[in-house]
Amino acid sequence: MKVVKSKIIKNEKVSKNIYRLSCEFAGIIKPGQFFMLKTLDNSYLLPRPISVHDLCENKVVFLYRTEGKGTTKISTLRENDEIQLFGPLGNGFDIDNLSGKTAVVGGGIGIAPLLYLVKVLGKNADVFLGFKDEENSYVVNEFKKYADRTIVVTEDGSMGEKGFVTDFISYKEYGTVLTCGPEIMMNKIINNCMENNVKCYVSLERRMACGMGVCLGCTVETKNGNKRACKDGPVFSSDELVRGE
Amino acid sequence: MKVVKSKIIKNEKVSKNIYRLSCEFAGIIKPGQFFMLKTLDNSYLLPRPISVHDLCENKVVFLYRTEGKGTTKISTLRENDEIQLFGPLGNGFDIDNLSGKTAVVGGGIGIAPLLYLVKVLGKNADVFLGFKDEENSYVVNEFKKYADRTIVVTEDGSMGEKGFVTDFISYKEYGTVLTCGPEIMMNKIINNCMENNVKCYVSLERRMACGMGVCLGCTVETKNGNKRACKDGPVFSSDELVRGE
Amino acid sequence: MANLKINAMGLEFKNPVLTASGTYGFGEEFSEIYDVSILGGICSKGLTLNGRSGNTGIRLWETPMGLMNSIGLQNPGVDSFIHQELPRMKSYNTIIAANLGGHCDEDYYEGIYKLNETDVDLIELNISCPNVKSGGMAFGIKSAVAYDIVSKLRKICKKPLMVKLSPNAENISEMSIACEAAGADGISLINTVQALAIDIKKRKAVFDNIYAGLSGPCVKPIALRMVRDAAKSVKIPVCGLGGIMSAEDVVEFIMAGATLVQIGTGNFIKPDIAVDIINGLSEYMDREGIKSLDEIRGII
Amino acid sequence: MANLKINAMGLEFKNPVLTASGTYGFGEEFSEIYDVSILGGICSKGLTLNGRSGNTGIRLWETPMGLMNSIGLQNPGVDSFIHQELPRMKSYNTIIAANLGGHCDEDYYEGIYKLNETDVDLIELNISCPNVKSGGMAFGIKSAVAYDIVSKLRKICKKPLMVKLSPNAENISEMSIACEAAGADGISLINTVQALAIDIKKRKAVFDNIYAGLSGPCVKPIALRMVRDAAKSVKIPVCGLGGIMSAEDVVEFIMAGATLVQIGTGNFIKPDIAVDIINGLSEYMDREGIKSLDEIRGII
Ligand SMILES: Cc1cc2nc3c(=O)[nH]c(=O)nc-3n(C[C@H](O)[C@H](O)[C@H](O)COP(=O)(O)OP(=O)(O)OC[C@H]3O[C@@H](n4cnc5c(N)ncnc54)[C@H](O)[C@@H]3O)c2cc1C
Ligand SMILES: Cc1cc2nc3c(=O)[nH]c(=O)nc-3n(C[C@H](O)[C@H](O)[C@H](O)COP(=O)(O)OP(=O)(O)OC[C@H]3O[C@@H](n4cnc5c(N)ncnc54)[C@H](O)[C@@H]3O)c2cc1C
Ligand SMILES: Cc1cc2nc3c(=O)[nH]c(=O)nc-3n(C[C@H](O)[C@H](O)[C@H](O)COP(=O)(O)O)c2cc1C
Ligand SMILES: Cc1cc2nc3c(=O)[nH]c(=O)nc-3n(C[C@H](O)[C@H](O)[C@H](O)COP(=O)(O)O)c2cc1C
Ligand code: FES
Ligand code: FES
Repeated sequence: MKVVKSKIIKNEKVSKNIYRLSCEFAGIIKPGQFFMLKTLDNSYLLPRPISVHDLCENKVVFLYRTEGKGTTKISTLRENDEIQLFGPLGNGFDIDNLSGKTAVVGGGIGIAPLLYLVKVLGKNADVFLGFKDEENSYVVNEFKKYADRTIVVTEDGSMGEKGFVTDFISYKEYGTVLTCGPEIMMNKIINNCMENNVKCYVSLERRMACGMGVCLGCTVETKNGNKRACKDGPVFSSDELVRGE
Repeated sequence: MKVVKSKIIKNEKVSKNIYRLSCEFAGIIKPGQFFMLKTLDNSYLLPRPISVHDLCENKVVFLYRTEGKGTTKISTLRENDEIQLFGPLGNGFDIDNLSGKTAVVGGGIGIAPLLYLVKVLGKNADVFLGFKDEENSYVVNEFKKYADRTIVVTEDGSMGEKGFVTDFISYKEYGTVLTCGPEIMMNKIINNCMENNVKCYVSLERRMACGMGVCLGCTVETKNGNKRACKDGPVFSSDELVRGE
Repeated sequence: MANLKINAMGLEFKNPVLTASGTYGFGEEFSEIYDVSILGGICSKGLTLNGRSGNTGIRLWETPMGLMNSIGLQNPGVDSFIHQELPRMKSYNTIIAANLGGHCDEDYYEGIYKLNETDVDLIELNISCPNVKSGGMAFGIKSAVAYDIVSKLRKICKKPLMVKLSPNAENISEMSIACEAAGADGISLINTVQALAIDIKKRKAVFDNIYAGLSGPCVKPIALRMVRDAAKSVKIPVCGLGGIMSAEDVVEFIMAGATLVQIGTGNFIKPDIAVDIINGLSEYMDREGIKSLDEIRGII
Repeated sequence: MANLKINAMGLEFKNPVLTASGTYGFGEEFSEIYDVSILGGICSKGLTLNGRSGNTGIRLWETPMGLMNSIGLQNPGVDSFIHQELPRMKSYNTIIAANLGGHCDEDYYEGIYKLNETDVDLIELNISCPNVKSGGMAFGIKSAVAYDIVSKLRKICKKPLMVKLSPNAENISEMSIACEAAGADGISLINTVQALAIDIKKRKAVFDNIYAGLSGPCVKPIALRMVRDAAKSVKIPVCGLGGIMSAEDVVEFIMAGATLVQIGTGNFIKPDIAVDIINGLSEYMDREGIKSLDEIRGII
C-alpha cells in the first residue's frame, strides 16, 4: 500500500460509458483489492475507489464506468498523463481457502474485479457474466481467455442466454460462489447460496473517503459489529452480513 | 457580448509558458477587447480574462501565459475540446480618434492584445516589443507581417536591441502611444508621454469576477472616481488615471 | 408545463428565481445578454443613503470553489438609484427589490422614506453592515439588535420588507424568529460568510479590511443548513441563497424550506446561468410530475 | 536548516504539524505508509467513555471542494483506547493527544480520570457533541456552557488540556476567552461546520441525522478567520485547522496566529500529505530565510 504518481499507458473506451485504464505499477496485488484514484487537478476532492481489473508486468489495469464527476474526469486522461494511485487496498478474495468448484458471478460493471480473480484462479472456476444487453456488455472475450466455461446472460437475450444471470447457476455444483455486481443481484445469489448450503463471498461498495480504514465512513453492518468496507472488506462472507441491507 | 461554448481549433505552445489558443467564434471585436475564458470542468471557479490576440474568419485567437490554476488548466485543452467564452468585453482601443503617428508598445505577455490592434491599424503604427531575452520572446514575426517597423528589445540583447523597450521610443515622433505590459513599463511610458505631450492609452489588468461591470471588483481609481477595468476599460487614457498606483 | 408562479409577501413572482444583490448590478448589463423579464425578480446592488466609493485595495480573491469579496458597498446612493436606475429596472417587467444597507438607524430611516415614494416592489434589508453605534458589530449578529432595527423600520416602511440575514449571526433560528416578530414580511439568507485570505508572499492579508465575505459553491452546504433552520423557525417566506449553480441546487433549497431563491456568484461563472436554471427548474418539475413547488417545499 | 520545534502547553513538538482527530484513526494504518514519528503529533479518533457504534445510513458525502461526514463518533471507548491503541501510539515517538468527547459532564469526568492515569501527552477536549442536559445543544455553542465544563474538567485533569472549538459557536472570540479563563492550556479550531446535503432524487436529507459536518479546502477561508479571531483574543496557544492541504496553507494559519496546526481531510486526499507538508514547511522557511516560526506568527 503506497501513494504514487503513476503514468498512464492507455485509457480506452471499451463500450458505452465503460473505459479501461492501464497505469504503470509494480507490486503484488490480490484479486478483489482496489486502488483510490485521483486526477492531479482539483476538479473533485476525494480519490475514487476502483477495483483492480488486471495486473500485468509493470502495469495495473482498471475497468470503470463513468458515473459522476470523478470517473468522468478520469476518462479524459490520456497516454502519458499522470494519475495518483493509492493502494492496493482492502482484503481481496480469500482464494487460498476455496473448497470444491468455484463459481465467479459478475453483473454489469461488477465484473471489473473478477477478471484478475479468474486469471489467478486458473481453470478452476466457472464464470457467469450478466449484462443488460449486448450493447452494454464488455470484455467478455478476456474472460473466455482465462476461464474454461464462461456463461454470458443478457436481459434481452441479445448476447448469450436471455434472462437474469442468477438463474443460470446450478448452485449445488459449487463449493463457493464469489460475486460482485448490483446489490439486488448479490442478494439473490446470497439467498440461493444459503438455500443450497454453498459458501458465498461478495464484494461490497460503499462511499469512501480514506480507503484505508481510518475515517470509518464506509461501514458495513456485520454480525460482529460495524466493519469497514475498505479495510475489513470489500469482500465479505455472506454469513457475516446483517441482511435486509 | 454573449456566452458560448466554443470548439477549440488549436491550442499550441509557442514559447516557455506561452500558448496560443484558437477557438471558433463569429462576431465583431474591437482591438483591446477581451473574453472571459472558462474550461467546462470545475477545477477553478471564476472565468479568466484574456485579451483578443487575433481575429480571423470564424475564429478568435488568444495568447496567454500559464500563471496559476486557470491558465494552466486551459493549456491542457486540445483540439475539439470545448471552452466557455464570454465576450467580447471592455471598451478596447479607441482607434478612430488617433492623431499623428502611433506607437504601439508591448512588454512580455502584454503584447497579446497588440497584434490584433496592429493588424487593424494597418501600416500606420510603429511597434515596440520588449522581452526579457530571446528564449522568452514570441510571435515577433507575426507583428512584422502587419507593421512597417517592428523594434524588438531584450534586456540581455539576445534578440534585437539591448535594454528596456521604453528607452527606444522617440516619443516626440508620435501623436499617440498605445501600450500594454507590466505596470512598471507602462508607468515609465506614461511619464515619458507626459513630458513629451503625447497622448497615451494603457490597457490595465485587474482581478475580475464578472468581466461585465456588475460586481465592482475591478476598480481603477480615476480622476472621475472609481471606474471598472472590465467595462469602462481595460483601456484608459493616461490623463484619467490617478497616478502613484 | 409546470407552474412556477409564487405568491409571497403580497407579491406575485413569475418564478422563484431572483438574482442576488451585488452580483447583478441594476440589471442593465445582463439585459444585453438575455431577456431579464424571465426572472422572478432582481435585487439591486446594495444601496446606502449616500453613495459610497467602496473599499481600497484588492476586492476579489478566488478560493477553492469560492469567491471572497470586499467591495465595501460601492454604490451611487438611494437618490441616484431612484432616478438613474429604477425607471429602467421597472421596465423589465419583473419584481424589483431595492437592497438597502446602513450603518446607523438614521441611514435606514431616510432610505426607507425615499423608497416608500417610489414604485420599487420590495425592500431587501441588508443588516450585515457594521453598526456604528454598536461599536462596529453588525446589526445582523445579535437577534435583539436586529429585532430593534427591523421593528422600527417595519413601522415606517410602506413596501414589503424582506430582511437579509448574515450567516455570521449568532443563532440563525433565533434571528429568524426575531425578524418575524419584528414584522418582517420575509427573510433572505445567506449573505457572505466572514472569511480571511492571506498573501504569504507579501506577508499580509489579501484585503485592506483584512476580513472579506465568502460566497459560491463552497458555502452551499452551510447555506442549505441555515435556510432549513430559518424555514423551520418562522412562517414568513424564506428566500434561500448561497452557491446556487443549477436547477438541482434550487430544488435542494426549496426542499430545505425556501419559497424563493437567489443566484449570486453563479451569475459570474456563466453569465446566462439564470436562463439555464429557470428552464431547468421547469424541466425538472415536468420530469418529476410536480405541479407546484408547494409539493416539495420544506419536505426535509 | 530551519528549526521547526515548537514548545507549547508544556510540551515539545518536533514541528507544528499534527494530524486531526477522526482523520487518522490511531495512526496504525498510516504507519504502514510513512514513518509517523516525523509528525508534530497525532490526535486520536474522538473517544467517548463507552464505545459507540456511530450513525446509521450514509456517512460521507462530497461537496464542492468539501467533505461532509456524519460518523457519529464511532469509537471503541476510552478503556479500549488505553489498552489496545495507546501503547502502540506511544511507541511512535511523537506527541499523542487523546481527543475526548462527551454528552454530559459525567462522561467527561470519567474519561479524564482514566486518561490521567496513562502516559497520553495531551487531552484534546471536543466540546462539539450535543449536550444531553442542555437539550441537545452542543457544549461548544454558548461560551458560558463551555466555561462551566472546561473549568470543572481543568480541576481534575492532570494533563495539558486543549479545547477544540466548534465553528458553530455563537462567538469565537468570546468562546476562546471563556476557555482560557476556565484554565485551558490551549485551544484548537475549527471542528466541522454544520451543514446540510439533500438527495433530490430520494427527496430526503443525505444523512440520517439530517445535518452533518463540513470540512476540507472549502472551509479554509472561514477557519483562517476564526483562528485569527481566537489568536487575537487569548494568550494560550492556538492550534489551527480546517482545509489544510499544503505547506503554504500551514504558513497562512501561522500568520493568522496559530502555534500548531492539524491536517484533517487532507490525509484522505493524499495519504502521505503530512510528509509533503512538513518538508514543504522546512523548505519554505529556508527559502524565505525564516529561522523560527515566531517571526511570522500572528503578523496578520
Ligand atoms: C471497493 C470499491 C471498488 C470499486 N470498483 C469499481 C470498479 O472497478 N469500476 C467501477 O466503475 N466502479 C467501481 N466502484 C464504484 C466507483 O467507486 C464509483 O462509481 C465512483 O466512486 C463514482 O465516482 P464519481 O465521481 O464518478 O461519481 P459521483 O457520484 O460524482 O461521486 C460522488 C461521491 O460518491 C462516491 N460514490 C458514488 N458512487 C459510488 C459507488 N457506487 N461506490 C462507492 N462510492 C461511490 C464517490 O466515490 C464520491 O465520493 C468501486 C467502489 C468501491 C467501493
Ligand atoms: C483585461 C485583461 C486581459 C488580459 N489578457 C491577457 C492575455 O491576453 N494573456 C495573458 O496571458 N494574460 C492576460 N491577462 C492576465 C490573466 O487574466 C491572468 O494571468 C489570469 O487570470 C491568471 O489566472 P490563473 O488562474 O492562471 O492564475 P491564479 O493566480 O490561479 O488566479 C487566481 C485569480 O487571480 C486572478 N488573477 C491572477 N493574476 C491576474 C492578473 N494578472 N490579472 C487579472 N487577474 C489575475 C485570476 O483571474 C483568478 O481570479 C489579462 C487580464 C485582464 C484583466
Ligand atoms: C461581489 C459581491 C458583491 C455583493 N454585494 C452585496 C451587496 O451589496 N448587498 C448584499 O446584501 N449582498 C451582497 N453580496 C452577497 C450576495 O448577494 C449573496 O448573498 C452571497 O454572495 C451568497 O450567494 P452566492 O453564493 O450565490 O453568491 C455580494 C456578493 C458578491 C459576491
Ligand atoms: C471523517 C471525519 C471524522 C472526524 N471525527 C472527528 C472526531 O472524532 N473528533 C473531532 O474532534 N473531530 C473530528 N473531525 C473533525 C476534524 O478533526 C477537523 O476538525 C475538521 O475535519 C476540519 O479540518 P479539515 O478541514 O482539515 O478536515 C472529523 C472529521 C472528519 C472529516
Ligand atoms: S473509507 Fe475510510 S474507513 Fe473505509
Ligand atoms: S469584473 Fe466585475 S465589475 Fe469588473
